[in-house]
Amino acid sequence: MTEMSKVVRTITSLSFPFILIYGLYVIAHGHLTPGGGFQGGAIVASALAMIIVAFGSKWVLDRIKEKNISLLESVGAICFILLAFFGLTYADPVFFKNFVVDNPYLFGQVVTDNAANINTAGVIPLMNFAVGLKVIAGLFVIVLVLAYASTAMEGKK
Amino acid sequence: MDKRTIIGSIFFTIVLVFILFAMLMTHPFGDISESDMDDTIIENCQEETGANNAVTSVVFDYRGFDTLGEATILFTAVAGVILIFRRVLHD
Amino acid sequence: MSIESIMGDLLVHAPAMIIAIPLLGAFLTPIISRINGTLRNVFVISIMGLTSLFVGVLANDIFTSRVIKTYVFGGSQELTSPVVRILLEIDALSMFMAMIVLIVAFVAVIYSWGFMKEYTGLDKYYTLVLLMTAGMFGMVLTGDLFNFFVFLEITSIASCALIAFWTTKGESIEAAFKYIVISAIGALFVLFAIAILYGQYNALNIATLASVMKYTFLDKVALVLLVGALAMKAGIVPMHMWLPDSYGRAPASVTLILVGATQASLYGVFRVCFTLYGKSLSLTNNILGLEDGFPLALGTSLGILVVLLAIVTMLVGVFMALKQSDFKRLIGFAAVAEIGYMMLGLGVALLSIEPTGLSGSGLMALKGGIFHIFNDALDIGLMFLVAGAVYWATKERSLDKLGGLARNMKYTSIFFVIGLFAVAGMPPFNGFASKLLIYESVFQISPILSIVAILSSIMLLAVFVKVFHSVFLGPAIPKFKNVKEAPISLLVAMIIISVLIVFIGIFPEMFLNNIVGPATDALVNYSGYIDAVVLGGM
Amino acid sequence: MIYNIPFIAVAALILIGLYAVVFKRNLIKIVIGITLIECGVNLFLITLGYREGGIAPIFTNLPSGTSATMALPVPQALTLTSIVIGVAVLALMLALVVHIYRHYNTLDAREVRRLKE
Repeated sequence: MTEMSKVVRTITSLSFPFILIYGLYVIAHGHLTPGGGFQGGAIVASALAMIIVAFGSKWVLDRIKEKNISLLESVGAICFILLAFFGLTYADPVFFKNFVVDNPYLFGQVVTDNAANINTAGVIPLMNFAVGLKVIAGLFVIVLVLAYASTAMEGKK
Repeated sequence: MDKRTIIGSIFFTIVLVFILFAMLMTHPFGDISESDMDDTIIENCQEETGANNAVTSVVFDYRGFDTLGEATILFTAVAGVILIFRRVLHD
Repeated sequence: MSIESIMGDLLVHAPAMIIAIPLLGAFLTPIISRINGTLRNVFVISIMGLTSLFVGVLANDIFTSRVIKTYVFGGSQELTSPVVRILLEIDALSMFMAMIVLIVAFVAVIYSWGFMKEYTGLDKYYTLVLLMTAGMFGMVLTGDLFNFFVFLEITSIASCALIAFWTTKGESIEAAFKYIVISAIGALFVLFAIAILYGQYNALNIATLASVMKYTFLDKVALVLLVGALAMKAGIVPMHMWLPDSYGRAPASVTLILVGATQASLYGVFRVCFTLYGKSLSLTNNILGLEDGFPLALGTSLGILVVLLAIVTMLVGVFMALKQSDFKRLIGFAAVAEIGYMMLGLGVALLSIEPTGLSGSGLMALKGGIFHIFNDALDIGLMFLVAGAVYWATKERSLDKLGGLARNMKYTSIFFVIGLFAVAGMPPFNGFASKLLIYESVFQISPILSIVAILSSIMLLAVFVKVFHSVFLGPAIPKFKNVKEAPISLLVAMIIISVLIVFIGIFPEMFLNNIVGPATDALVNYSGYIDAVVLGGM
Repeated sequence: MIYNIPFIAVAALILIGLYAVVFKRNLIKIVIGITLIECGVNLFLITLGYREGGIAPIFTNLPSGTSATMALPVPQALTLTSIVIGVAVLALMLALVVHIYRHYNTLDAREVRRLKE
């Protein structure tokens, strides 16, 4: 895919940060409002897909290698499964235990008065971040590789 | 009529009958007879997980293992796509 | 911390670790393979070793004490009612399948070391192999229907990508596309059936569903969809065409794991028929009279259908194998025929299921079918490994162009002979024991079917003898004068499987009593499976 | 009867998708058919979770003490999982179709037949 006209590129650059922030907001508030790691990740990935469409996949691949993005995805997946493994190290150990809940530290509070308190839900927000990172990287690399491959193959014909 | 069309027609007709019957016999929309499991989750999710969003508490806590599988599937797809296009990417 | 407490902890968490460790290994592999290729191979083998430690500990416990183990994710281990969390439920059959998966995956990884050396993209290859292993472990160990679906999808996506490994050839891509279409549709029907069950009973746990099953019309629809979709994924006629295609075009090490994945789908069929629907089928089967306007109960008619399809599967597999000229594709059709034997065992068991449970010929058939799952994985697996070794040495897959290889590849041809006799069910090897059980039990239902089964086995022997003659014997072909024996890792992989084949062939009774017997009992005893999870039992 | 429209939509989506998979010759159309079946199954799952007069199962800023009926949360979680699985399958299928087009120069299923019987 070659790059599109200047109008498209400018509007893409303008709207990109807003979509990015909205996606990150959805990821961060996954345990309070509708949304979560997958949904927010998909929003951010769609912003990145917009960049690929506007600037062309070659432009993107020149700046970031698909190997590194897929490494980022591995990191997200490792964070997620390590959070599950950490459940084994606490009292009453179980794989996938929500070990952070009900302690005074980060994300540890338990509220029952329906207030929108972001400092709750234990391991869920952490898992949301891990999954969010994974989904952003995963969908981005899928779109990037498919776009680049179809362009490269057309060139060969 | 080649072989594929004939086998396909038989297969399609069987599935058609099954799905139409299944849809006719399903309970009316919105009228749920059994909801033990979900009611337990709705009642307990705030105390047990601390999350106000019951869906998220199901996704990451009660059925967290499914989510691990789901994340794995995305990982698998990425690995598969890169594997398939490895020659195109590294020319 | 004493040794006992550590062993106790290992045992308690072993079910989760069997799935989690290959997953963690798969996530780590892309990072480790950036450092060094050899380090990556060592890492993957050590992950497999760690997994086999857990499998060994758990299998030892389950086959000696014969209890059903459960593992609840994320909560206290005490079972609540209703069951809201995902749980793994492991009985002897699950453990039996997990052993097959472990053997197949371990051997495949060892085999890959030498076989895949010269290709690129190996980091992703090993990642996908580990993911596929984890997916198969999940399928056989889980006690939750939706979880089963998720792992089914992991297995099929990973295997599809691996089938397409040789992307320079259009045929591999075509085989992979066929495979993904079949498995996507199959998996979606499985999901549809799960949704039907969930909508009625608001439960996803297999034991809970089995205990509250009312066997309404919708349940019957779900049963047919589940059995149909999973049998399609297991490669039964008329949906068998993807199987020789993908078996024939995947790298040999991948084919070995694919055999395991097919068996895992077959395990799903067994589990659905005898555990999820065990109570309903045994209470309604063989009762003459009108049931919902049908003259036969659904279980009986399903049994007849499965027996007929199994016979057709055998015949189609054998006759198609006769006229193949591609080495691996021929073995793929032989694999189709072997699927027929396992399905035959299942069908006979379904026919003879009774309100008092399963006994006599039905039990024997089921035992034979389950035993044959293990034997098929080993026998067909060994044949594919030999075919892979021949391909590695000659880069040639057509039977017409191969010949006289026994001079240069002595060990490989010995392994082929072992596999040949094992697949055909000759006495000193393992295939004989399980096929004999199937023949005997089928004979009591209908002698003709039994004769057809024996005949197709003999024809398999003839097919493979012909292959042996054309590949390994005959005049030396100048092109293959300098062919070398397969490298050490290929030989080690083949030795492991051959030793198992000979061992089981010499001591079938021991294997039957200690491993297959408990597995069959666990499958037939659905109330035990339910009691282990549902409070207050049935 | 108006309430059963979602189920009719489910049946329609699945059958249209199946029709495309079985009878269409174009590989892209087959892929579209599989996606349609998947949409139908997802719709079925999510409709199973609706409860008459229910609200979304989220407690945030719900007035304390109110006991509203809530829709079932589990089907929503299952649908989320199933959607992601669908994306993965779709990505892999499209990647394969791109490759098939490169090797065979066609998208007609009748001509993509180097693997004979």
